[in-house]
Amino acid sequence: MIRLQQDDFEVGEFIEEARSRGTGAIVTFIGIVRDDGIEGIELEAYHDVAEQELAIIRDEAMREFPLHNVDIIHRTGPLRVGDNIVLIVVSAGHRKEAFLGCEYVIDRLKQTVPIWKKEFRKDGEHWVEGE
Amino acid sequence: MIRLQQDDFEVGEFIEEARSRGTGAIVTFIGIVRDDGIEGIELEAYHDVAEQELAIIRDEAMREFPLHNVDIIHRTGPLRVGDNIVLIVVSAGHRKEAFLGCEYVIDRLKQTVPIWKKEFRKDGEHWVEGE
Amino acid sequence: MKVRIKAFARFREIIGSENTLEFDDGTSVLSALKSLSEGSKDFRDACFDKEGAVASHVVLMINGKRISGRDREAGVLHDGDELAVFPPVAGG
Amino acid sequence: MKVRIKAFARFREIIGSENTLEFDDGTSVLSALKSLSEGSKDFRDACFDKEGAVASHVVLMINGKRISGRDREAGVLHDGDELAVFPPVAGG
Repeated sequence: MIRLQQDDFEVGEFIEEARSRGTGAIVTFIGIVRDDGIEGIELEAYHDVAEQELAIIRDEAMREFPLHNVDIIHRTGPLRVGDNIVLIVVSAGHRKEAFLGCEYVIDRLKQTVPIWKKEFRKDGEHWVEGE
Repeated sequence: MIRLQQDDFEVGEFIEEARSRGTGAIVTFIGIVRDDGIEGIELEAYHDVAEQELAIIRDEAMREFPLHNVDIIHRTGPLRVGDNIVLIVVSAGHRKEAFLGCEYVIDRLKQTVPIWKKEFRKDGEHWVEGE
Repeated sequence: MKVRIKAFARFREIIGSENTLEFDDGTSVLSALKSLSEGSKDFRDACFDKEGAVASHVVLMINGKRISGRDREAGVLHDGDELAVFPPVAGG
Repeated sequence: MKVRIKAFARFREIIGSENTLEFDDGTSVLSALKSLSEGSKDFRDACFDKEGAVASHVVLMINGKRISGRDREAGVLHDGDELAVFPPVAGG
Protein backbone atom coordinates (compact mmCIF):
# COMPACT_ATOMS: atom_id res chain seq x y z
CA MET A 1 0.00 0.00 0.00
CA ILE A 2 1.12 3.50 -0.90
CA ARG A 3 -0.46 6.33 1.04
CA LEU A 4 -0.03 9.94 2.06
CA GLN A 5 -2.17 10.67 5.10
CA GLN A 6 -2.56 12.98 8.08
CA ASP A 7 -3.38 10.13 10.48
CA ASP A 8 -0.88 7.98 12.29
CA PHE A 9 -0.37 4.35 11.26
CA GLU A 10 -0.32 1.04 13.12
CA VAL A 11 2.96 -0.64 12.27
CA GLY A 12 1.76 -4.07 13.41
CA GLU A 13 -1.10 -4.12 10.88
CA PHE A 14 1.19 -3.54 7.93
CA ILE A 15 3.63 -6.15 9.14
CA GLU A 16 0.84 -8.73 9.34
CA GLU A 17 -0.28 -7.91 5.81
CA ALA A 18 3.27 -8.01 4.39
CA ARG A 19 3.56 -11.75 5.04
CA SER A 20 3.12 -14.18 2.15
CA ARG A 21 3.97 -17.90 2.12
CA GLY A 22 7.53 -17.49 0.84
CA THR A 23 8.35 -14.60 3.18
CA GLY A 24 11.37 -15.18 5.42
CA ALA A 25 12.23 -11.58 6.33
CA ILE A 26 10.44 -8.30 6.92
CA VAL A 27 12.44 -5.11 7.36
CA THR A 28 10.67 -2.01 8.58
CA PHE A 29 11.84 1.59 8.69
CA ILE A 30 10.07 4.22 10.76
CA GLY A 31 11.08 7.86 10.50
CA ILE A 32 10.25 9.89 13.60
CA VAL A 33 10.24 13.61 14.45
CA ARG A 34 13.58 13.93 16.23
CA ASP A 35 14.04 16.31 19.11
CA ASP A 36 16.95 18.50 18.17
CA GLY A 37 15.59 21.60 19.83
CA ILE A 38 12.43 21.88 17.73
CA GLU A 39 8.91 22.31 19.06
CA GLY A 40 7.28 20.55 16.12
CA ILE A 41 7.17 20.32 12.38
CA GLU A 42 4.68 20.71 9.57
CA LEU A 43 4.83 18.48 6.51
CA GLU A 44 3.52 19.80 3.22
CA ALA A 45 3.11 17.62 0.13
CA TYR A 46 2.31 17.96 -3.55
CA HIS A 47 -0.25 15.31 -2.76
CA ASP A 48 -1.06 13.46 -5.98
CA VAL A 49 2.46 13.74 -7.35
CA ALA A 50 3.95 12.56 -4.07
CA GLU A 51 1.77 9.44 -4.09
CA GLN A 52 2.68 8.86 -7.72
CA GLU A 53 6.42 9.18 -6.92
CA LEU A 54 6.07 6.79 -3.98
CA ALA A 55 4.49 4.21 -6.30
CA ILE A 56 7.37 4.68 -8.76
CA ILE A 57 9.89 4.07 -5.97
CA ARG A 58 8.02 0.94 -4.85
CA ASP A 59 8.04 -0.36 -8.43
CA GLU A 60 11.75 0.43 -8.85
CA ALA A 61 12.57 -1.37 -5.59
CA MET A 62 10.58 -4.44 -6.65
CA ARG A 63 12.34 -4.51 -10.03
CA GLU A 64 15.78 -4.06 -8.45
CA PHE A 65 15.43 -6.65 -5.65
CA PRO A 66 13.37 -9.86 -5.30
CA LEU A 67 10.81 -8.44 -2.86
CA HIS A 68 7.36 -9.75 -1.99
CA ASN A 69 5.70 -6.56 -0.81
CA VAL A 70 6.52 -2.89 -0.26
CA ASP A 71 4.31 -0.51 1.74
CA ILE A 72 5.06 3.18 2.08
CA ILE A 73 2.94 5.40 4.33
CA HIS A 74 3.97 9.04 4.70
CA ARG A 75 2.22 11.51 6.95
CA THR A 76 1.49 15.17 6.25
CA GLY A 77 0.38 18.09 8.40
CA PRO A 78 1.53 19.19 11.86
CA LEU A 79 3.56 16.71 13.92
CA ARG A 80 5.19 16.82 17.33
CA VAL A 81 8.51 15.46 18.58
CA GLY A 82 8.28 11.65 18.77
CA ASP A 83 5.49 11.39 16.18
CA ASN A 84 5.83 8.99 13.27
CA ILE A 85 6.62 10.57 9.89
CA VAL A 86 7.03 7.65 7.53
CA LEU A 87 6.65 3.88 7.57
CA ILE A 88 8.31 1.55 5.06
CA VAL A 89 7.61 -2.18 5.27
CA VAL A 90 9.50 -4.50 2.94
CA SER A 91 9.10 -8.29 2.83
CA ALA A 92 11.26 -10.77 0.96
CA GLY A 93 12.42 -14.38 0.99
CA HIS A 94 15.75 -13.52 2.57
CA ARG A 95 17.10 -10.83 4.85
CA LYS A 96 19.71 -9.25 2.56
CA GLU A 97 17.20 -8.15 -0.07
CA ALA A 98 14.70 -7.00 2.54
CA PHE A 99 17.35 -4.68 4.05
CA LEU A 100 18.54 -3.47 0.63
CA GLY A 101 14.98 -2.86 -0.57
CA CYS A 102 14.02 -0.92 2.55
CA GLU A 103 17.13 1.31 2.43
CA TYR A 104 16.59 1.89 -1.28
CA VAL A 105 13.06 3.14 -0.66
CA ILE A 106 13.95 5.61 2.10
CA ASP A 107 17.02 6.92 0.23
CA ARG A 108 15.02 7.52 -2.97
CA LEU A 109 12.09 8.97 -1.06
CA LYS A 110 14.33 11.68 0.35
CA GLN A 111 15.61 12.51 -3.14
CA THR A 112 12.48 12.59 -5.26
CA VAL A 113 9.17 12.77 -3.41
CA PRO A 114 7.70 16.31 -3.28
CA ILE A 115 7.27 16.69 0.47
CA TRP A 116 8.66 19.58 2.51
CA LYS A 117 9.28 20.05 6.19
CA LYS A 118 8.96 23.26 8.18
CA GLU A 119 10.51 23.27 11.63
CA PHE A 120 9.13 25.35 14.47
CA ARG A 121 11.65 26.53 17.04
CA LYS A 122 11.50 28.97 19.92
CA ASP A 123 13.31 31.54 17.77
CA GLY A 124 11.08 31.11 14.73
CA GLU A 125 10.20 28.78 11.92
CA HIS A 126 12.13 27.69 8.86
CA TRP A 127 11.90 25.31 5.93
CA VAL A 128 14.34 22.41 6.01
CA GLU A 129 16.60 22.57 2.98
CA GLY A 130 16.40 19.49 0.77
CA GLU A 131 19.50 18.07 -0.90
CA MET B 1 15.03 -6.09 26.06
CA ILE B 2 16.74 -9.40 25.37
CA ARG B 3 14.56 -12.48 25.55
CA LEU B 4 14.29 -16.08 24.44
CA GLN B 5 10.68 -17.18 24.63
CA GLN B 6 8.17 -19.70 23.26
CA ASP B 7 5.43 -17.08 22.87
CA ASP B 8 4.95 -14.80 19.90
CA PHE B 9 5.73 -11.07 20.22
CA GLU B 10 3.82 -7.88 19.43
CA VAL B 11 6.07 -5.83 17.17
CA GLY B 12 4.13 -2.61 17.80
CA GLU B 13 4.78 -2.71 21.54
CA PHE B 14 8.54 -2.89 21.12
CA ILE B 15 8.50 -0.11 18.55
CA GLU B 16 6.63 2.16 20.99
CA GLU B 17 9.14 1.42 23.73
CA ALA B 18 12.17 1.96 21.45
CA ARG B 19 11.39 5.67 21.08
CA SER B 20 13.35 8.21 23.10
CA ARG B 21 13.44 11.99 22.60
CA GLY B 22 16.41 12.03 20.21
CA THR B 23 15.14 9.10 18.13
CA GLY B 24 14.73 9.84 14.43
CA ALA B 25 14.78 6.32 13.01
CA ILE B 26 13.68 2.83 14.04
CA VAL B 27 14.68 -0.15 11.94
CA THR B 28 13.04 -3.49 12.63
CA PHE B 29 13.93 -6.94 11.38
CA ILE B 30 11.52 -9.86 11.65
CA GLY B 31 12.64 -13.34 10.69
CA ILE B 32 9.78 -15.63 9.67
CA VAL B 33 9.42 -19.37 9.01
CA ARG B 34 9.67 -19.46 5.23
CA ASP B 35 7.70 -21.93 3.18
CA ASP B 36 10.23 -23.77 1.07
CA GLY B 37 8.44 -27.07 1.17
CA ILE B 38 8.63 -27.55 4.94
CA GLU B 39 5.74 -28.41 7.21
CA GLY B 40 7.18 -26.68 10.24
CA ILE B 41 10.31 -26.24 12.32
CA GLU B 42 11.44 -26.74 15.88
CA LEU B 43 13.90 -24.32 17.48
CA GLU B 44 16.14 -25.58 20.24
CA ALA B 45 18.35 -23.29 22.33
CA TYR B 46 21.08 -23.51 24.95
CA HIS B 47 18.82 -21.18 26.85
CA ASP B 48 20.96 -19.24 29.32
CA VAL B 49 23.98 -19.09 27.05
CA ALA B 50 21.84 -17.93 24.11
CA GLU B 51 20.41 -15.04 26.16
CA GLN B 52 23.91 -14.19 27.33
CA GLU B 53 25.19 -14.16 23.71
CA LEU B 54 22.26 -11.99 22.60
CA ALA B 55 23.14 -9.47 25.31
CA ILE B 56 26.77 -9.49 24.13
CA ILE B 57 25.64 -8.79 20.56
CA ARG B 58 23.40 -5.93 21.74
CA ASP B 59 26.32 -4.43 23.68
CA GLU B 60 28.67 -4.81 20.69
CA ALA B 61 26.13 -3.11 18.39
CA MET B 62 25.70 -0.22 20.81
CA ARG B 63 29.47 0.22 21.09
CA GLU B 64 29.94 0.04 17.31
CA PHE B 65 27.12 2.43 16.30
CA PRO B 66 25.43 5.39 18.04
CA LEU B 67 22.18 3.56 18.86
CA HIS B 68 19.52 4.47 21.41
CA ASN B 69 18.00 1.07 22.01
CA VAL B 70 18.33 -2.53 20.82
CA ASP B 71 15.73 -5.23 21.51
CA ILE B 72 16.21 -8.84 20.49
CA ILE B 73 13.43 -11.39 20.99
CA HIS B 74 14.03 -14.92 19.71
CA ARG B 75 11.46 -17.68 19.87
CA THR B 76 12.05 -21.36 20.65
CA GLY B 77 9.93 -24.47 20.30
CA PRO B 78 7.70 -25.66 17.46
CA LEU B 79 6.76 -23.09 14.79
CA ARG B 80 4.70 -23.25 11.61
CA VAL B 81 5.21 -21.62 8.23
CA GLY B 82 4.55 -17.88 8.54
CA ASP B 83 5.28 -17.75 12.27
CA ASN B 84 7.69 -15.17 13.65
CA ILE B 85 11.13 -16.47 14.65
CA VAL B 86 13.05 -13.39 15.71
CA LEU B 87 12.44 -9.68 16.24
CA ILE B 88 15.18 -7.06 16.27
CA VAL B 89 14.25 -3.44 16.97
CA VAL B 90 16.97 -0.79 16.71
CA SER B 91 16.47 2.91 17.32
CA ALA B 92 18.92 5.72 16.60
CA GLY B 93 19.11 9.41 15.81
CA HIS B 94 19.59 8.79 12.11
CA ARG B 95 18.62 6.12 9.62
CA LYS B 96 22.08 4.96 8.51
CA GLU B 97 23.14 3.80 11.93
CA ALA B 98 19.74 2.23 12.63
CA PHE B 99 20.07 0.10 9.47
CA LEU B 100 23.71 -0.77 10.17
CA GLY B 101 22.95 -1.67 13.78
CA CYS B 102 20.01 -3.88 12.86
CA GLU B 103 21.95 -5.78 10.16
CA TYR B 104 24.88 -6.17 12.52
CA VAL B 105 22.67 -7.84 15.12
CA ILE B 106 21.03 -10.36 12.79
CA ASP B 107 24.35 -11.23 11.09
CA ARG B 108 26.09 -11.85 14.42
CA LEU B 109 23.09 -13.69 15.83
CA LYS B 110 23.33 -16.25 13.04
CA GLN B 111 27.05 -16.73 13.74
CA THR B 112 27.26 -17.01 17.49
CA VAL B 113 23.99 -17.65 19.34
CA PRO B 114 23.48 -21.30 20.31
CA ILE B 115 20.11 -21.95 18.69
CA TRP B 116 19.38 -24.80 16.27
CA LYS B 117 16.61 -25.42 13.79
CA LYS B 118 15.08 -28.74 12.82
CA GLU B 119 12.95 -28.78 9.69
CA PHE B 120 10.04 -31.15 9.27
CA ARG B 121 9.27 -32.21 5.71
CA LYS B 122 6.98 -34.80 4.17
CA ASP B 123 10.02 -37.04 3.63
CA GLY B 124 11.39 -36.69 7.14
CA GLU B 125 13.11 -34.30 9.49
CA HIS B 126 16.61 -32.87 9.52
CA TRP B 127 18.75 -30.35 11.38
CA VAL B 128 19.64 -27.22 9.45
CA GLU B 129 23.41 -26.98 9.11
CA GLY B 130 24.90 -23.83 10.61
CA GLU B 131 27.78 -22.04 8.95
CA MET C 1 -5.24 29.45 -22.56
CA LYS C 2 -5.33 28.74 -18.84
CA VAL C 3 -2.38 27.39 -16.84
CA ARG C 4 -2.54 26.46 -13.18
CA ILE C 5 0.59 27.32 -11.26
CA LYS C 6 1.10 25.38 -8.05
CA ALA C 7 3.66 26.47 -5.49
CA PHE C 8 4.92 24.66 -2.39
CA ALA C 9 6.84 25.41 0.80
CA ARG C 10 8.69 28.77 0.58
CA PHE C 11 7.18 29.43 -2.81
CA ARG C 12 3.63 28.80 -1.59
CA GLU C 13 4.18 31.26 1.25
CA ILE C 14 5.06 33.93 -1.32
CA ILE C 15 2.48 33.46 -4.08
CA GLY C 16 -0.13 31.13 -2.56
CA SER C 17 -0.68 27.48 -3.30
CA GLU C 18 -2.46 27.88 -6.62
CA ASN C 19 -2.77 30.60 -9.26
CA THR C 20 -4.66 30.11 -12.49
CA LEU C 21 -3.28 32.47 -15.12
CA GLU C 22 -4.31 33.30 -18.66
CA PHE C 23 -1.49 33.15 -21.24
CA ASP C 24 -1.15 33.23 -25.00
CA ASP C 25 -0.90 29.83 -26.64
CA GLY C 26 2.71 28.60 -26.73
CA THR C 27 3.88 30.55 -23.71
CA SER C 28 7.20 29.25 -22.32
CA VAL C 29 7.89 28.22 -18.74
CA LEU C 30 10.24 31.21 -18.46
CA SER C 31 7.54 33.66 -19.56
CA ALA C 32 5.03 32.19 -17.14
CA LEU C 33 7.48 32.49 -14.22
CA LYS C 34 8.37 36.04 -15.28
CA SER C 35 4.68 37.03 -15.29
CA LEU C 36 4.34 35.73 -11.77
CA SER C 37 7.41 37.60 -10.58
CA GLU C 38 6.14 40.88 -11.97
CA GLY C 39 3.60 40.90 -9.16
CA SER C 40 6.09 39.81 -6.47
CA LYS C 41 9.68 40.84 -5.87
CA ASP C 42 9.90 38.06 -3.25
CA PHE C 43 8.94 35.49 -5.84
CA ARG C 44 11.48 36.92 -8.29
CA ASP C 45 14.21 36.71 -5.64
CA ALA C 46 13.26 33.15 -4.77
CA CYS C 47 12.92 31.90 -8.33
CA PHE C 48 15.61 33.67 -10.36
CA ASP C 49 19.35 34.05 -9.95
CA LYS C 50 21.25 37.31 -10.37
CA GLU C 51 21.55 36.82 -14.12
CA GLY C 52 17.77 36.52 -14.46
CA ALA C 53 17.84 32.76 -15.17
CA VAL C 54 15.67 30.28 -13.26
CA ALA C 55 17.78 29.46 -10.19
CA SER C 56 19.35 26.00 -10.34
CA HIS C 57 17.88 24.78 -7.04
CA VAL C 58 14.29 25.53 -8.09
CA VAL C 59 12.40 22.37 -9.06
CA LEU C 60 9.84 22.60 -11.86
CA MET C 61 7.19 20.12 -12.94
CA ILE C 62 4.65 20.17 -15.72
CA ASN C 63 1.66 17.94 -14.97
CA GLY C 64 3.59 16.10 -12.27
CA LYS C 65 6.70 15.39 -14.38
CA ARG C 66 9.99 17.03 -13.49
CA ILE C 67 11.40 19.19 -16.30
CA SER C 68 15.13 19.60 -16.76
CA GLY C 69 17.79 21.15 -18.97
CA ARG C 70 16.59 23.60 -21.59
CA ASP C 71 12.93 22.80 -20.84
CA ARG C 72 13.24 24.56 -17.49
CA GLU C 73 12.97 27.80 -19.45
CA ALA C 74 12.09 26.95 -23.07
CA GLY C 75 9.44 24.30 -22.25
CA VAL C 76 6.10 25.22 -23.82
CA LEU C 77 2.87 25.32 -21.82
CA HIS C 78 -0.49 24.16 -23.11
CA ASP C 79 -4.05 24.88 -22.12
CA GLY C 80 -4.93 23.12 -18.88
CA ASP C 81 -1.33 22.45 -17.91
CA GLU C 82 -0.29 22.42 -14.26
CA LEU C 83 3.11 24.04 -13.68
CA ALA C 84 4.58 23.37 -10.23
CA VAL C 85 7.36 25.42 -8.63
CA PHE C 86 9.10 24.33 -5.45
CA PRO C 87 12.38 24.05 -3.52
CA PRO C 88 14.34 20.79 -3.19
CA VAL C 89 12.27 18.11 -1.46
CA ALA C 90 12.84 17.19 2.17
CA GLY C 91 10.47 14.40 3.15
CA GLY C 92 11.04 11.23 5.11
CA MET D 1 34.45 -34.68 40.69
CA LYS D 2 31.17 -34.19 38.86
CA VAL D 3 30.88 -32.65 35.37
CA ARG D 4 27.58 -31.94 33.65
CA ILE D 5 27.67 -32.57 29.91
CA LYS D 6 25.02 -30.77 27.91
CA ALA D 7 24.28 -31.72 24.31
CA PHE D 8 22.11 -29.95 21.72
CA ALA D 9 20.48 -30.67 18.37
CA ARG D 10 21.96 -33.81 16.73
CA PHE D 11 24.13 -34.46 19.77
CA ARG D 12 21.18 -34.24 22.15
CA GLU D 13 19.30 -36.79 20.07
CA ILE D 14 22.21 -39.21 20.52
CA ILE D 15 23.18 -38.87 24.20
CA GLY D 16 20.31 -36.89 25.73
CA SER D 17 20.27 -33.27 26.80
CA GLU D 18 22.21 -33.67 30.03
CA ASN D 19 24.55 -36.27 31.53
CA THR D 20 26.28 -35.84 34.86
CA LEU D 21 29.45 -37.90 34.94
CA GLU D 22 32.00 -38.67 37.62
CA PHE D 23 35.64 -38.09 36.59
CA ASP D 24 39.02 -37.96 38.29
CA ASP D 25 40.23 -34.46 39.13
CA GLY D 26 42.02 -32.84 36.19
CA THR D 27 40.27 -34.83 33.47
CA SER D 28 40.67 -33.26 30.03
CA VAL D 29 37.88 -32.36 27.59
CA LEU D 30 39.16 -35.12 25.29
CA SER D 31 38.93 -37.76 28.03
CA ALA D 32 35.42 -36.65 28.95
CA LEU D 33 34.26 -36.87 25.32
CA LYS D 34 35.96 -40.26 24.92
CA SER D 35 34.15 -41.59 28.00
CA LEU D 36 30.85 -40.52 26.50
CA SER D 37 31.64 -42.14 23.17
CA GLU D 38 32.48 -45.45 24.80
CA GLY D 39 28.80 -45.90 25.45
CA SER D 40 27.69 -44.71 22.01
CA LYS D 41 29.13 -45.40 18.57
CA ASP D 42 26.75 -42.76 17.18
CA PHE D 43 28.21 -40.15 19.50
CA ARG D 44 31.73 -41.17 18.56
CA ASP D 45 30.91 -40.85 14.87
CA ALA D 46 29.31 -37.43 15.40
CA CYS D 47 32.02 -36.05 17.65
CA PHE D 48 35.30 -37.43 16.33
CA ASP D 49 36.94 -37.45 12.92
CA LYS D 50 38.62 -40.51 11.35
CA GLU D 51 41.91 -39.79 13.09
CA GLY D 52 40.20 -39.85 16.49
CA ALA D 53 40.47 -36.06 17.00
CA VAL D 54 37.47 -33.91 18.00
CA ALA D 55 35.88 -33.04 14.62
CA SER D 56 36.49 -29.44 13.58
CA HIS D 57 32.81 -28.55 13.17
CA VAL D 58 31.91 -29.60 16.72
CA VAL D 59 31.45 -26.60 19.02
CA LEU D 60 32.51 -26.94 22.64
CA MET D 61 31.82 -24.68 25.61
CA ILE D 62 32.87 -24.85 29.23
CA ASN D 63 30.46 -22.96 31.50
CA GLY D 64 28.99 -21.06 28.54
CA LYS D 65 32.34 -19.95 27.06
CA ARG D 66 33.43 -21.30 23.72
CA ILE D 67 36.77 -23.17 23.88
CA SER D 68 39.12 -23.16 20.92
CA GLY D 69 42.54 -24.33 19.75
CA ARG D 70 44.37 -26.76 22.00
CA ASP D 71 41.77 -26.36 24.75
CA ARG D 72 39.26 -28.24 22.63
CA GLU D 73 41.10 -31.39 23.71
CA ALA D 74 43.60 -30.44 26.39
CA GLY D 75 41.28 -28.14 28.37
CA VAL D 76 40.99 -29.30 31.97
CA LEU D 77 37.63 -29.83 33.65
CA HIS D 78 36.88 -28.96 37.25
CA ASP D 79 34.26 -30.08 39.72
CA GLY D 80 30.85 -28.57 38.85
CA ASP D 81 31.83 -27.58 35.30
CA GLU D 82 29.28 -27.65 32.51
CA LEU D 83 30.72 -28.95 29.24
CA ALA D 84 28.48 -28.31 26.21
CA VAL D 85 28.77 -30.15 22.89
CA PHE D 86 26.85 -29.06 19.81
CA PRO D 87 26.89 -28.54 16.02
CA PRO D 88 27.30 -25.11 14.36
CA VAL D 89 24.48 -22.74 15.38
CA ALA D 90 21.59 -21.98 13.03
CA GLY D 91 19.22 -19.50 14.68
CA GLY D 92 17.56 -16.40 13.35
